Amino acid sequence: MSVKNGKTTGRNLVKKFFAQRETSVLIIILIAVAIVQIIQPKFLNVSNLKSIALSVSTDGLLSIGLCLALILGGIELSVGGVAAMTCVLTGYLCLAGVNVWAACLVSVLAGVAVGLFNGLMISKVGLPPFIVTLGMMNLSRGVAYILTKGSPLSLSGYLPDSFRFLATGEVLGIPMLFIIFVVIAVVAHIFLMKSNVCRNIFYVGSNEDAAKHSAINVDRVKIGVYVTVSVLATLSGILSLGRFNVATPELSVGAETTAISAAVIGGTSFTGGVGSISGTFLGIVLLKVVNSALVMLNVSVYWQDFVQGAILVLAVTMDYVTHKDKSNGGIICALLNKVRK
Amino acid sequence: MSVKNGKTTGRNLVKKFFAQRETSVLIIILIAVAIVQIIQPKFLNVSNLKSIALSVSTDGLLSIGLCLALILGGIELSVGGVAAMTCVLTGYLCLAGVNVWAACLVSVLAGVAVGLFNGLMISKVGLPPFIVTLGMMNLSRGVAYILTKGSPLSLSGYLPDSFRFLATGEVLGIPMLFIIFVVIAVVAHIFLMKSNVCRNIFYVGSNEDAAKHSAINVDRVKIGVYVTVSVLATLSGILSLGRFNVATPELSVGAETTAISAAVIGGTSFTGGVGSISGTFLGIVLLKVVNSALVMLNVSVYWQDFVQGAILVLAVTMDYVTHKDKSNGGIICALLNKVRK
Amino acid sequence: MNREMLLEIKKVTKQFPGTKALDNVQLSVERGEVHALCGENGAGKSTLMNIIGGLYPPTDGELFFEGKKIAPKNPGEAQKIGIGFVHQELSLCPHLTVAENIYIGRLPHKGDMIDFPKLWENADEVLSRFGANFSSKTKVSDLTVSEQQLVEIAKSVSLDCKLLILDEPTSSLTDKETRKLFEVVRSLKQENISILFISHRMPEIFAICDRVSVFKDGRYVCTMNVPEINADDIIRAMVGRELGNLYPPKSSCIDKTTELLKVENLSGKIFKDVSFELYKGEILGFAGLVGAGRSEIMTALCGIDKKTSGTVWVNGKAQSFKNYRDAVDQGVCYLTEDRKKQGLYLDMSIKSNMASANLKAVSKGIWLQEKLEKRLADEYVKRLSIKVAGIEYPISSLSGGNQQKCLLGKWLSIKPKIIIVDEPTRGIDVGAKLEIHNLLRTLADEGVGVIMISSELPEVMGVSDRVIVVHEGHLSGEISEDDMMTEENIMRLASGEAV
Amino acid sequence: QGKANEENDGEGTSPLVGDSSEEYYMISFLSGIDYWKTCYTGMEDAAKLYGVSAQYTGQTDSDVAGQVSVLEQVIAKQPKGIAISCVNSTALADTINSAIDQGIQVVTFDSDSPTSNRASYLSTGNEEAGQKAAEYLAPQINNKGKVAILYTVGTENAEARVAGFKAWCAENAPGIEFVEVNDAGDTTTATDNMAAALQANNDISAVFCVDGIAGTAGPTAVKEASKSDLKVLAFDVDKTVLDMIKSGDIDATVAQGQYNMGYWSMVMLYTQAHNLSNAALPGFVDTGVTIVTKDTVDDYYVK
Ligand SMILES: Nc1ncnc2c1ncn2[C@@H]1O[C@H](COP(=O)(O)OP(=O)(O)OP(=O)(O)O)[C@@H](O)[C@H]1O
Ligand SMILES: Nc1ncnc2c1ncn2[C@@H]1O[C@H](COP(=O)(O)OP(=O)(O)OP(=O)(O)O)[C@@H](O)[C@H]1O
Ligand SMILES: O[C@@H]1[C@@H](O)[C@@H](O)CO[C@H]1O
Ligand SMILES: [Mg+2]
Ligand SMILES: [Mg+2]
Repeated sequence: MSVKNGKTTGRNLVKKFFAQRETSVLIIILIAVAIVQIIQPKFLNVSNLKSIALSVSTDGLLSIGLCLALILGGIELSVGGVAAMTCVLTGYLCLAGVNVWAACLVSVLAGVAVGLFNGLMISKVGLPPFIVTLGMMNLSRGVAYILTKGSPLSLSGYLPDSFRFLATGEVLGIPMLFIIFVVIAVVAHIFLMKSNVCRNIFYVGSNEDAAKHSAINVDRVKIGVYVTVSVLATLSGILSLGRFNVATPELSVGAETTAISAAVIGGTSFTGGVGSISGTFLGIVLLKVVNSALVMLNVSVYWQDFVQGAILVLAVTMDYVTHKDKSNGGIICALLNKVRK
Repeated sequence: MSVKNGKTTGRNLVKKFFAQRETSVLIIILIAVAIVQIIQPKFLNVSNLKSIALSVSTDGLLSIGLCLALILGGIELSVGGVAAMTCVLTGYLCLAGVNVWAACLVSVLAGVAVGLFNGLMISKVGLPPFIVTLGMMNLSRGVAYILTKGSPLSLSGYLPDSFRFLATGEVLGIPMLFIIFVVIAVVAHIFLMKSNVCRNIFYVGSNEDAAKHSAINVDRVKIGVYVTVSVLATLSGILSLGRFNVATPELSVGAETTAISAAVIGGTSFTGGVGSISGTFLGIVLLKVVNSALVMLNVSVYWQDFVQGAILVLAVTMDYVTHKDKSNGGIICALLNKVRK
Repeated sequence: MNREMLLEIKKVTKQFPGTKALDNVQLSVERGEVHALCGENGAGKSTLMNIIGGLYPPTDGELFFEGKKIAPKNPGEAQKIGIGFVHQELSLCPHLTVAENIYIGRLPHKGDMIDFPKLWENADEVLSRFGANFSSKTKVSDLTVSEQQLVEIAKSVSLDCKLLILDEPTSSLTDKETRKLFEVVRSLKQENISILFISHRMPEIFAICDRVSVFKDGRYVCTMNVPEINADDIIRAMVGRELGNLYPPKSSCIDKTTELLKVENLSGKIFKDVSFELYKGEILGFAGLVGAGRSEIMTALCGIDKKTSGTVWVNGKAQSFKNYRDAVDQGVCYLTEDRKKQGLYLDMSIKSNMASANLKAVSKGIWLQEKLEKRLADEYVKRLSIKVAGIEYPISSLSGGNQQKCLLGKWLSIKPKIIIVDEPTRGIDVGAKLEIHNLLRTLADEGVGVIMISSELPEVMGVSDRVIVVHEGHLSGEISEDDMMTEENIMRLASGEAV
Repeated sequence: QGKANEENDGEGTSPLVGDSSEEYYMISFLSGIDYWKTCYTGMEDAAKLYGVSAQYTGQTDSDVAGQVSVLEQVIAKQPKGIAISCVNSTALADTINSAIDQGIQVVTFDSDSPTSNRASYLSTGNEEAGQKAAEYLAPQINNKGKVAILYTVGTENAEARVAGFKAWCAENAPGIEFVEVNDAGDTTTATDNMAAALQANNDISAVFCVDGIAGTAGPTAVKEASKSDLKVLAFDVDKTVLDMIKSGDIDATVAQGQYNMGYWSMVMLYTQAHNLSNAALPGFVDTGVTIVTKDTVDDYYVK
């Protein structure tokens, strides 16, 4: 009852805290890290943390995008392809002698165009997002292949340090790439939670008709989201270029599934209307920690797919089970309640 | 009016015919074939038709599965993985000296187990199908890697002709594999359209709550569907073993997207409650015709992804646009009406 | 006309595929009046409102608002002009808070950011007008149907519009909440706001409306000044004939010796120790405030939801239904109160909807028989005189009332031994209502056990031979004697007091 | 066989002058990648000599069923000959044989189908290539320590190389241990995994990047872990790899005789199609492997 009346007693704060999806993911992460650390003491050393931070960053940008798309009640499968396309496009232009920043601008415009296409097809024509973005997944990666004629384009010597610094530099020992990602994530989080415009994403995702009936320009919201997602993917592509110094069409193959998993593990719902960047952030961290752990623990390469699948199902199951009874704070509160009785 | 009174005047039959989603896909196929044939006269020769028939068959089985899953309002991403897993499992057992038919039986049981797992997770635990089957996609392919240690298992000499005949034989010049697929498709179509058990799939897909309130055992329906899908995938895996005489963990990588595209091109809806095997059949045919055309027309390999993406979006768009106004028979009837005025 | 016209509708026609929903209708609403709209199910009321509200354009005709010609292309435009709309079907965002729903599309904000304190404050203020007992921070999905309806209304009231359209707002409200609503309506009227009020409940019209316009089969019939007329006048205009008395006669043949149904100490998620029996030939009414737990009792009884304990006897045989199918096979069925969410397969045909609980009856072996399915649908469309363009059409194309009749037909088709109907006439017109009541009576006379949940007191009293009242999950009393069956007594029990 | 010749030199021209309507196909898998271009150049050049036309096709992924249909579709066009690199050593046998039954000449290059009746296999077998790699790398690390092997798990050609590499070491440098790392077909993941492997085993003294993706990911991971003292051996001569050899991020790479594969495939196919040799052709042609280092790298840029 007290929750329902919005009163926040101390008891409630605890409850609220544990009721947060974020919390249960965080706990899962901590448990995971603890276990790995015990078996493999090198896990928590600075340089490994750095490498995890790096691996979180580019896929993290895609995950933020998918979080938005899912909250909207849609989905975006072309993020990996768009990342590859823009990575290649930027590299291609640089090799053609275009100034790197100009090249980035062009790529961003290309990203916007892709987003517009997806958005229009989904909102105006009314095609299912899954199909539109599936098609775009091939289209965009196709462009990457066409531009490279298959051979990854080597950019050694073509990219100014100022540009490469964004992807390879460090500030106070923290990788630039990670800093960029975190900044974007935080900004996105604030806007998603607090801004007027972004609230419409939740409205549309929760009940499109209601949104229509309430003078919300549903089409504009959709287009806006899909453009944002593409731009995030573009960013990820451009930064990867800086990181690898190579424009490869094989970039981010299958990244969309990682991104979706991250968002969903973070509590973003498939039916739309629910989700958070903070959760997604933790989601991608969890996935990358697991990834790194598998290698650090010398799990046979042949077992890695299997274990990853198991972890995914496990994490989501735990999360769902603990939140089945919405009224309480999941498993932790269930325990608390037990204790009190 | 006449439609509404259920009378079927000649005019109406035309309308009905063109109102069928199948029809518009069929037309698209015919147009495509015509164009290709003009440019490349060898396209319609027997051996190419055979090769198209073969490539339709194994993916076709997966497409039927996805059609069912989508009508149910779910999705199944693990079909490719399950095909690989069962293909490898069967091969593995044969090499271990198990009788091939016994091995098939074991694989089918494995398939059933996978289906049960997916079904239970989705119905009883209530996880989103996308995530469960995504996890299963890794799990099943993982098993394939574990069993093969990565390198495909060659079965030359181990598989009896009786078995290989199913996948490589011909009857009256028609590939056995294709015959098997068509038979299964026809049976599935009849059951889906005419059996009361399968009607429940539509009810659940259309409104799960209502189904529950119509005394339909929703969970059983779901589990039933996911088991069926896995078994179809298993069949596809076993037949591939017979066809290639090798058990490779790389089998049907990314096949789920092909299967989904086929179902959706065939008019199966993402929101559930709508779809047909006949449409799906035409959907997979269209996709494979396009594939074959790309090779027959010497389309540069670098363009293939791009063209495929374009075709997918194009086909679905055409289909949706022509059916926007459900009451009439799509674009063709629109024209007919024009003519009369 | 001495008073100023706010809205004028001239020669409006709306053609749907297969149906002419509106045929050259007119309507004029004065400033500051409460104008009732009456008509049978499918008369075209909602359609007209949807046109005014900008959901879809008329096929033909003109709208004038404050003398200016308008053609709202979408709800947004309608709102800007000053038209607020509470839809017949709930349209809220379940995942969001009450406040966010009330201010959907127009959240108070500082710069780009939402001003949450202001949001909560404003929302709570609006809610307080309805004496709502839940906070504006509550997630809508945690509210009951009726609480959600309140939110829906609060949403439009807060629009500070010039014309407020209420399409059957009371159908899922209890009397208490309805009275609150009426207070609000009156105060809005004081602020010189006009209200278009659609309801199938005659008393409500006489309670708050100044004028009433009647529609029939998509045509405008007439407009009357409420003070000058009585219910029969309206009904005559609606149905084109006298209805006589509004409720069927009570049963003469209750057989207290045969218990069709016996329930003992049934307990579940939100109710406990419920015991009662249902006799041959009677209609047993269940009254109570919304949220009392009546539906849950019944759904648990039928095995739709889990019961924690208790026994159920059908025709003297102890039954433990493992799932709903078991119950239905024993001839026990439950007609849901939530038509849209739990009743209808909106995108499927009328005939498929009707067969959905009874596929065996339309199949040979495992094979569905097109013919049987058609025949079944046709039979009940005729028997319940359901207004359909054709049984092949999607059920979404039917008016609310006709959809409800389809659901009733769906359950009658299983030839039930015991039928439990939850708010069976919610949103149904007087004519159809009477038909349904008569139907329930005939069923009872034929020996079918009938249990009716209703939040509409006149209905419970009018139809039931015996009324059981539920209060917060337990039975707070039972009334069988006619002279005891008064609104006061029922309300007292419903709010937990003794009679 | 003499008859065959008459048919060909109708105008009394040499049997070595073919007809431009004669089509010869090169089929590969993962056809998007750089590698095949050089193979195809070889084939084209030979085709020019004979005045016949060469075509290149394939599929962008490494799906078995996919390559089988591509082969079938090429057969449907009834070309004179086909040179194919087989994504799987067993799966294509039947289709290859059916092509031969229809009178189409078939040779395999790069990746073989040993159980088929193909006229010849032109390549460094992937296994042998792996051994050559080991033969170069082992001494560089004094035949001991850990070697990380980065490759796409499950792709047959890569697996074969890894097998060859290990086999050689087991034989000649038993002191060497292996850490297998999956590059999962994606540059980013490959880098992540390689990075983690370097963290877990700071005693890794060399990295063997077995395929194209690894060629980019491996060096990047090594750089990001700033372990410049590691030996990095790549595979194939993609321009990116060559550049990194120049820049020192990669120490050496294994160059296969791609041009030879294409060139001699064409020669064989033509010879067979025109019955120019009554002696059976060699069933296996070693197209050679060389190790490319900073000193030789310049010769390998495509001019
Ligand atoms: N979207 C639609 N497509 C086709 N027919 C429709 C549609 N909406 C309404 N109709 C038809 O128009 C007629 C009027 O429907 P409407 O909902 O306006 O009736 P109503 O007066 O609101 O009835 P109720 O009192 O039951 O709500 C009905 O015959 C209905 O079947
Ligand atoms: N599925 C459910 N899960 C949890 N609580 C529920 C559920 N359905 C209803 N409730 C709650 O149980 C209480 C009883 O609801 P219910 O609908 O049974 O009331 P009722 O007496 O049937 O009134 P009416 O049916 O007239 O609306 C309400 O507080 C409602 O919010
Ligand atoms: O190096 C290999 C080639 O030998 C060929 O197998 C295709 O894939 C490349 O990575
Ligand atoms: Mg209505
Ligand atoms: Mg209820």
